[in-house]
Amino acid sequence: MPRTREQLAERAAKELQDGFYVNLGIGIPTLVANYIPQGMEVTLQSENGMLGMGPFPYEGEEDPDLINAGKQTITEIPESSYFSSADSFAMIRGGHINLSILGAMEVAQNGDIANWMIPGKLVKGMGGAMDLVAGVRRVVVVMDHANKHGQSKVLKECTLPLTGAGVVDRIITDLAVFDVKPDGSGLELVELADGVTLDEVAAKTEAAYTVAPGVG
Amino acid sequence: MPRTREQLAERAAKELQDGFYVNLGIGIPTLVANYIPQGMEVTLQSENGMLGMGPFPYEGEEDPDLINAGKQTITEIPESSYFSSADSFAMIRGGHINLSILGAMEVAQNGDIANWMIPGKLVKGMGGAMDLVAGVRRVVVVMDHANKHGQSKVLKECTLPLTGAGVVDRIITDLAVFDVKPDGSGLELVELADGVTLDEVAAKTEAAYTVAPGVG
Amino acid sequence: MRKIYADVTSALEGLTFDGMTVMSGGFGLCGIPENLIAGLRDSGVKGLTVISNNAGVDGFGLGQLLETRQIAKMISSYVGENKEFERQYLAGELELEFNPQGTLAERIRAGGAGIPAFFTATGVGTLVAEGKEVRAFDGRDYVMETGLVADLSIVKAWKADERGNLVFRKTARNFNPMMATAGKVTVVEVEEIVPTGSLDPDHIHTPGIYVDRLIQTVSEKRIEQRTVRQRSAA
Amino acid sequence: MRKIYADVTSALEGLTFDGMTVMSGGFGLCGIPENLIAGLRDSGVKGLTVISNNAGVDGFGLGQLLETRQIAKMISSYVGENKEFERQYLAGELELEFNPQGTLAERIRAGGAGIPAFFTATGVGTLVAEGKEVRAFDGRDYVMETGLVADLSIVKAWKADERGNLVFRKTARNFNPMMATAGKVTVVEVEEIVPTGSLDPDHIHTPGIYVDRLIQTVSEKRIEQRTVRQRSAA
Repeated sequence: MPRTREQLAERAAKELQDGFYVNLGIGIPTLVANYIPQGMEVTLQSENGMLGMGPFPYEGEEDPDLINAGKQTITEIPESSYFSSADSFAMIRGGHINLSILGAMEVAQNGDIANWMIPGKLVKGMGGAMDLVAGVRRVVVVMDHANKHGQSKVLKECTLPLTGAGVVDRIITDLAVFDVKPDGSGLELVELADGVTLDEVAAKTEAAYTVAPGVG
Repeated sequence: MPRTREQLAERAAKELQDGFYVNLGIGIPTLVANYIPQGMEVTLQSENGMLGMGPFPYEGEEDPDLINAGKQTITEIPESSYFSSADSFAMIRGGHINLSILGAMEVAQNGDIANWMIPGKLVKGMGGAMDLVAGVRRVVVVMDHANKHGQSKVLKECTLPLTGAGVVDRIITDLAVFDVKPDGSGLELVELADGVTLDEVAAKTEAAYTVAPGVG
Repeated sequence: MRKIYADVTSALEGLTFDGMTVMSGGFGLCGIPENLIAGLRDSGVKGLTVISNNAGVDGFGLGQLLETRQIAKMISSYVGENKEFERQYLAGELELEFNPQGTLAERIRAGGAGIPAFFTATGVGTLVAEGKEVRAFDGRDYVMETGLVADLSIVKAWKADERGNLVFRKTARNFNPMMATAGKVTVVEVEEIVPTGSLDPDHIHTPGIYVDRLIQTVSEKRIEQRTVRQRSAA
Repeated sequence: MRKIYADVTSALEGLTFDGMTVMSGGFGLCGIPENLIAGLRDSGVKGLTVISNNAGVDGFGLGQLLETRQIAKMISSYVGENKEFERQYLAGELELEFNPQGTLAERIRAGGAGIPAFFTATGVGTLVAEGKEVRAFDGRDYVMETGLVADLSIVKAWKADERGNLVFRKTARNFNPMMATAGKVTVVEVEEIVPTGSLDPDHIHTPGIYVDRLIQTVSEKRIEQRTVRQRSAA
């Protein structure tokens, strides 16, 4: 069966490693913070200028000077530090963040990603997404396999304007997990969601891909 | 009579203005700090990462973590702040320092300055001098008019490798003060030291210059 | 004390002119110079180019300058939270330049640091790189971006001393320190002005050299997305 | 606690190889990682390219690595205080690249910030610009300089917490924060390791993300130019 939002977040949390510094995008990626394994040291970065991001505050303890990149009120933890936006993106652009988990509208088999703009619709802006996909060492996309019209979001080529070209390392969807092969030869299906078949993925995926040994 | 070192520093201090942020070079320029007029707010920058530099410490109060760009022990004052070398030179390069007073081996009539390298001799490096002459809003050179061989240091063209091209605004020597005309047309003699004649300056200056009205 | 002004009006006096470029600090509504923005509105200055990561919300922050049509152009990374913005933009009344957030931050830092241009991998292969020089270094492509400066920067800090040394608080720091360096004139509003010497010199975020005028103000500090968690049952 | 090592030897273990590039913090003898420099000497690593504003003095700081001929090349802005340096350089045994101090600082900052190149007015029209691209922006000439990274950065801070968040003290900060960002691996020596949570998050100079290994050491902190003033007569 396709993964739920919570299951997607839980699966994405398996990308975390002890000692990692991680930036989580808005939406499902934010939920990944709830699935950090006990005892694993994972430090969350918020691109508006914080390393070591804590959970949401208790009611009445909100601080207007303390928000995350989604403008939500958050809290401080013992290892927290604050810095300017320039220093924050120096950290991102300089390749110091181990992992970025973010959502997408489309991902292509060459690692292109589109998640900021639909021509003809109001464009709100790319925020920090272009910096994150270009700068973070490993970029993992978490998204539904298909859009609301049932069309594959895992494509041969993106149709929307790109956020980054050739930057995605792994795609986690509600149906499957694909790796973007580092040699540029395309996607490899490395995992199926519980109860999902190879045929189902094949039917719902526009992109070409190989299947890793032992999958399916 | 030619100005002494102390008189040169005293004359150079007349370049200071209330509210100025100033970087003083090594040697005679350092002495300028002793001639800041009472009540004038002048903040000294040290390019190794300090704004608001205090005087030398009393004996026994030296702090190895607190030095100026000449590696001398110094002290903190109430308005002091510390920052990294990158931030310090961002301040310099970005044109935020009002005035730099520094020494030179040679200055040319087009504002070129040479003060870091004598070919064939051991070169110690330019330190922050190239950044200062390129970045600070107003560059005033304080130096002897002639070198130890009696040759003019105020030249048609520099003979030594440059520290900066067309960057000097004013030259204060033991004999006279010249402005580098902003239109690039050369030097103007704007002041004579007490007891020094136009003829004496003419005899000891290689550069071409005009004489400002009322001088001599 | 020469940097301290009595109020917003005097702090902005003589600094505004139609068609000027203004940098305005803050991320979302966090750390915005809300009193100085209101002061710009009251000044009546028109045709502004505003460099700010976001555009405020309807009726607050830069939303106030949009309502009065004082802004001709925005340079931002994300502007989603503002209906009046949307209306003006879709009607072609407002020019908009999107920069990736990190590129925007770095362009401002570069402007203040005397760096006219730099290369970044952000945006290569996207619309952002169109019309810009792209060059390879060590086998990877980078796009050249230019430094930004402004006629006026308005900045919000937490505390200042009388010489203009600034300290920011938590994530309200964001774009404020770089903008303080990139304005030809920088005006700062703070919650508290303390005597010079009472801030630790090792902990000053913005040295006073970047601060031309300073006012102490009371801030509403509106919260954009109030998000809380439940207390565990006792 | 994973970042904390017992001593210099273990903190450098596995990180050194002949021909590597090392950044070493400090200005003069102020804020140098003196224990880690001695550790590099003891490691016996050879053919180093060392990026450091200065080259220490005879027998102290980087002077120790010069004595043992472990340095093949220096990238510095000023190296005046070292006779052994002078001898090796004049004998052609040591390669030397001079960078203006601000350009050096910015190249390191750029290297750590993912910026492969930037433009600066510093050095235009001088030997420093020879062989480099010079380009005009707004009518002024600028030279293109490239970012610097190192295989290893050794850094001296004042305090660290157990997660590697760093605080520097006074002018001992200098090149250390940028170098911490530009090393593939960064090893830091501090005077005191404090419990995580005891440093004010608003006042951390270098976030722990830049710190791979951490040791607590005792520093001699030698003074290069002891300069004092007279007390007024009582």
